[in-house]
Amino acid sequence: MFFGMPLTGQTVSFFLLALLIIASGVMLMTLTKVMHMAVALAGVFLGVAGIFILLGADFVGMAQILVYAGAITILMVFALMLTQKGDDTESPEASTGRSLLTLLGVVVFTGIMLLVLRGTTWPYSQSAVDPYTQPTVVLIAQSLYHTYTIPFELLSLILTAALVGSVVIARKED
Amino acid sequence: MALQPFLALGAILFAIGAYGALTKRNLIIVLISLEMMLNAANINLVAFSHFGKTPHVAGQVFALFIIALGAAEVAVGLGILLAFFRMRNSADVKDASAMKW
Amino acid sequence: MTAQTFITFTDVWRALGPEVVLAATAFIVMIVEFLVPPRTRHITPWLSLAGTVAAGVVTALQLHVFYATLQTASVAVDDFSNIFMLIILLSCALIILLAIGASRKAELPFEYSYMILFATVGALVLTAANDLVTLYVGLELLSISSYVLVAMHRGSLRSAEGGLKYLIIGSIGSALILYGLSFVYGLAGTTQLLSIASSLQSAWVTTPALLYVALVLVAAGVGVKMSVAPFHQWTADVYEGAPTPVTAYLAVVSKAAVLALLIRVLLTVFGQQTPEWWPLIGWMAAITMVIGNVGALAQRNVKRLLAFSSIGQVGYLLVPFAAAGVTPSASGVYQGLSASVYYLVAYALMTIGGFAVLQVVQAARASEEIDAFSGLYKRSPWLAASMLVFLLSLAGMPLTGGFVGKFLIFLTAFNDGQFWLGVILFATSAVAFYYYFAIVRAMFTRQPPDDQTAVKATPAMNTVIAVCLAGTLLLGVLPSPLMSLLGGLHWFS
Amino acid sequence: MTGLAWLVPVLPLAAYVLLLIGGRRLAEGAVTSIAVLAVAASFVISLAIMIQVALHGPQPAVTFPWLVLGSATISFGFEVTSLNAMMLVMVSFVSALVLLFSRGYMRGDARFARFYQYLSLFVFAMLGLVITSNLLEFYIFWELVGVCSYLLVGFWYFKPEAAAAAKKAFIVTRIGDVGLFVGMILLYLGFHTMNFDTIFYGQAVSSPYTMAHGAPALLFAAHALTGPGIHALPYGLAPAAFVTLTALLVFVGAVGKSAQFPLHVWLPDAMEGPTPVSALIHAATMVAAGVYLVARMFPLFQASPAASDVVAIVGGFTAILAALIGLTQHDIKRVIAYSTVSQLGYMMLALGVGAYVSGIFHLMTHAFFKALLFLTAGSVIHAVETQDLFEMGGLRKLMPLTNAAFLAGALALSGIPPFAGFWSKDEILSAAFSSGNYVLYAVGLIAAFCTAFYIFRVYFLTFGGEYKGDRHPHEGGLAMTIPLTALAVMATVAGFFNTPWAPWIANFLQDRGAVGYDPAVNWGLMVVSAVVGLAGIGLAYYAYGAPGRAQRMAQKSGFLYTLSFNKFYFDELYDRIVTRPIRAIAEALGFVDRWIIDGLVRLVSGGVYTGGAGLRYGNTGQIQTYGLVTLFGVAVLLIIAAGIGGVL
Repeated sequence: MFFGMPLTGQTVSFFLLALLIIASGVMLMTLTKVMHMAVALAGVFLGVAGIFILLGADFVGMAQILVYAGAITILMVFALMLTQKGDDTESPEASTGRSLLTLLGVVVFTGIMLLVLRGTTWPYSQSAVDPYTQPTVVLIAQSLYHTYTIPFELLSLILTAALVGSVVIARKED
Repeated sequence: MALQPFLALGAILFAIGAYGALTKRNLIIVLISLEMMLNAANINLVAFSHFGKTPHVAGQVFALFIIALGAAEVAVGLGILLAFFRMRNSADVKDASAMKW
Repeated sequence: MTAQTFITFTDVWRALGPEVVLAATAFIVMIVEFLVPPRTRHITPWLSLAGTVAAGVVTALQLHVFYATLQTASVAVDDFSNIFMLIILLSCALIILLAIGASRKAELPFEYSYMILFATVGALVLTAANDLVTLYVGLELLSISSYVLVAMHRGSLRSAEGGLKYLIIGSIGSALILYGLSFVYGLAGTTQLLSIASSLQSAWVTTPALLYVALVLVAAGVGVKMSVAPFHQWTADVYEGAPTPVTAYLAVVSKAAVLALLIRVLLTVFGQQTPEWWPLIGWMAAITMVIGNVGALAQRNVKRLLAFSSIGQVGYLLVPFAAAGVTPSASGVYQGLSASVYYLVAYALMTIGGFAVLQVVQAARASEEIDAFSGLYKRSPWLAASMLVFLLSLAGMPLTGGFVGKFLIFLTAFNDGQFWLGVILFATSAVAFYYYFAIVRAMFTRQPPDDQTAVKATPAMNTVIAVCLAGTLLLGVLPSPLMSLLGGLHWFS
Repeated sequence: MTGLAWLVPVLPLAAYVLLLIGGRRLAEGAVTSIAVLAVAASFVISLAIMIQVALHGPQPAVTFPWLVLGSATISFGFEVTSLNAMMLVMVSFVSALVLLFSRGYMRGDARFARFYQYLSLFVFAMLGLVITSNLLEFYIFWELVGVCSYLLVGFWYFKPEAAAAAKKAFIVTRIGDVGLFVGMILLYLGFHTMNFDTIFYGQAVSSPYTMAHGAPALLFAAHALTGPGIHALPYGLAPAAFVTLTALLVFVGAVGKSAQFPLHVWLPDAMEGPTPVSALIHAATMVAAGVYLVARMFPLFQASPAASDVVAIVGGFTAILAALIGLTQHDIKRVIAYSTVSQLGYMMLALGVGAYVSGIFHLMTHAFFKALLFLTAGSVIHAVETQDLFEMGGLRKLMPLTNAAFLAGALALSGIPPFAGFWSKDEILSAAFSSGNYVLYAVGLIAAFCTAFYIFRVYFLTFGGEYKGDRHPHEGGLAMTIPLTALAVMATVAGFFNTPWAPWIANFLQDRGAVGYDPAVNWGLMVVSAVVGLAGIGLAYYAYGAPGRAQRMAQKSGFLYTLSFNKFYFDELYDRIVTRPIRAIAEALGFVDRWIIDGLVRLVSGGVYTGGAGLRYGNTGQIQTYGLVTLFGVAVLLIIAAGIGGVL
């Protein structure tokens, strides 16, 4: 038993992944060198992808790796390097007073969330069996073209707007 | 495995993201922190999709939508950031304070 | 798995006619904008305007015609969404006309003519969404397009800074909403709002705390989006940085859409458990009214002043809703909705009108300070008189739409026993006179600057101002047409 | 004729529109003609209406639906009762004269047409307020009157004091409006209607009636407390508590508009406006609107003895307070302004003790003689170009007509028979006495004494002695003297409209039955009132009548010591026992009024403004600080949520 849970491969991998996510997240908050931050960033996103896969959402996990761990991380690293002025080190940090205040707020937030989560009794079947009858890709595809057609179409509008918008804003004066 | 650990992880990640968004001075890190908050919500969604009352793929689809939306948000964010950087020659949140009072 | 019923175009059209029209227009405008030579680009906003008007006509046609809530389309076509859509489309049309009238390409490049349509599609979806995913996607469509719109003034540091601030705080708001919605989804096991309402009934007994947490997270996120105190601080900065037509858009369309979202989500998802948490909304409304109106007192920049004033107005809009929930009854809620919507229409007209005058003055004097209005009465009596009416309406003077709206809200608050909200409303609008007077005094009693030439507005701008003026006065003098329209709506069924 | 009653307010409105469109291009004479003719026409129609009401009784309200709210309908319209028929005549009469007077007073002002434009709008609003049949409509006109007052008081906006006074007048009266508005909404929620007659009778009355119809107070009390039309009262209030609460809230509105304690602070400051404005809105019309409101809602107050007592006490206190403050003012207009506050207190006192007719009668006579006093003061100011009493003097010979007019007004104000003020003030005092409110009677009597003193102090300082200035004062033109003459005549004879042996106004107002409390004639009290007034005048004459007296006495006392001793001694004694304490009290009150009550107003507004500045500088421009505030907001909400949810 581990934290009241049976010590299975799933549990172990969850804790490893959680450790990875939290450690990378904390590192991201404290590191200052660009390359280190890039690694930490990838760590967070990959860890989340791992969690997805652990939860049986293999397609979402893959998408997470592709979009976040791949595209967005690279984009961010580029942006970091692009906006860097000369040296490799990061700009100075926020004032400690505000950081502490923020920390306080965040701790209160997390504390209450955890308390509430712990105090909640979950009425659901905590089945270990794989709940999905078909491969998730199939299920996702079906609901995308059935239940979620409208938001799916709307998403195309968002992507267009974002694409055109960022070009409009970022391009040089004409 | 139970549901709570995943939700707890989500809460912690959300908090880390919030902390980063509110304290980091580099605008890019702030953007990344915002994405981490979205990721935290995604963990919740996928966990509920797995452990939910009636396990259903809806949560995963929702998460997919969020991933796409996150990418769009990052694109716009970087676009505005670039415009800002070009004029102000800085990517520091502190420098985005021409308008106040 | 049973046979899938795929959604047909008829379904989509019946459910999303206005959105389809608007989105199609957006793409057409975008292509036209790409293809035509720069000299003829000025026609693109007119195309957008035509599309908005067409969408408005489509919406008006489906008023009172109730299509069963379309499960497959995950939207609800009811009069609640219709009336909000009409307000949004009307405001959007006026704002496009305002942007045309401003005719300062440097401040707002022609790309706005389709960005604003994208944003408006999102706003429309928000009012009708009946599914968490649709709802959130609609919200993001509105938000992301708005970020772009705010930052659109190329070469302006303030605009870029405003865009950045809006993006950061707006994303925090979105994340809060999403995080809250994820719990709603988890507890209900579905994303359909109506199914959620039924499946949450037991959850209120077993897991109330988590539901309250979810509610609070959603409310806080919505609070950020429509600048409810204490989540309002970004408002003045962003409004100041954005090009004036975009500011008007944020102040009117964004708020209307998010208000619709708030009302629908609260009523359908959390409506089971009203009395316990409803006072919270009342408190937020009260704080918002006070902070918005008091905060405006010390402002010298008219745009920031109007930003704070719009925060206060959001408080007013929330009052009937906050009051109606205390004694939940269908008729009470509908009465509250009528009051809110009436005030929203008046608010849209007077705010857009006010920003239109501001835009003209700003263009003439290259300043947004109150001093820029000095002697406006001498330089343009028409503009000064219109601005006077808009300000009096915002402050709630009789014979303007603002008064009737406030009166209805006041009545609702008292009717539902929330007299303290009514009293705060009245007291804060008394404070509001103070700062609106500053502008009025500048316009009528200060000497104009050396430059005595008349301030000229373009015909489009004059049209916007005239429409807003006529509407504001009409709502104040003859309230019965709109009231009987609202009284005849089948809000949710 | 009553069918044409809507014309009464509409004619000034038409004049406003005409002046708005063409005012700038018209000559001063044309502008004056338009405005004066319109209001004069209103006056003629009002007079015809009043005669018709006197002959055939009041007419039912003419209404049309304005706003449908669920099952209830708010309708707008107008009606003619004997009360508002009288008010129409009074308002249009005084307005026409003031408009005419302004022709001379405002001659050559750069914004002459604008002035007439505002005045016409004001007259429209005031007449509309009087004629309306509906509480909401009443409130709308009430606010419109306030806006016009803002415009008119601040007419010379380039004077900073005028701009400040205009703002202050507007904001302070708005504080009162909160009460009126809340009371109005409560009444609506209780009775599901805004129509006066429906509120008071439970249903629209189809037959001609007036508020003065068959003991309406009792009817209303029966209706409000037990009537079948009654709905569940808001907040589960008991009927009696509901009536008292709404009556008090309505009274708060009247307190603001009629400058009663403690919201009287705006009226003296409002004297920064042009003098005709003071004559019109701060004597005859706008400030009277509060009294009119209480009179219009009289059944409501009659149904609540507690609210009536409050009205009487506030009125009495205001009367004495303002009269005492008036004793020491140096500015001629401020004296008259405090006098107005004090006289309005009398009217409230009358309505509070139930003397409906006396209150309205005093409202009418006061309108005449106070407008007269303001206009003569305007004439004086116009002539000597100062408002300081101690820089005037000797105008009796230089401006004989103004002198006579002022004397008529002063005698009327002091309550000297047979001038108008005597009859109405005496009625109020005897009502207070015979209704058993002896304290209020005494207060009223002392205030009457002070009134006579301070107004004759003004008279002697202004018109007596020698002129101290270096200008050449002379009478204004015909436009100024005609109104003065007309008002002087009214101030002299208006009292005979309601003498004990010929109570025409009482009969007119109560032609369908008694309303309120009508005191019996008490000749003894009449004599007392007259004597007190004469005593006040005598004291004023003693103190200010002959300026060189003190020096002369000092000279004489050197060789006629014994002869002058007694007199001198008496002088000292008198000074110590009477004059100095009163003066000290008056100055202390003036100090309290100016610094403490006014200071409170300023403190509140300053506090709010500081809050605004604080909020402004709280916006640091740092988006992360905003985010931090948001985070704390979320945290607090979360704690609340967890608390309701039972986890914490």
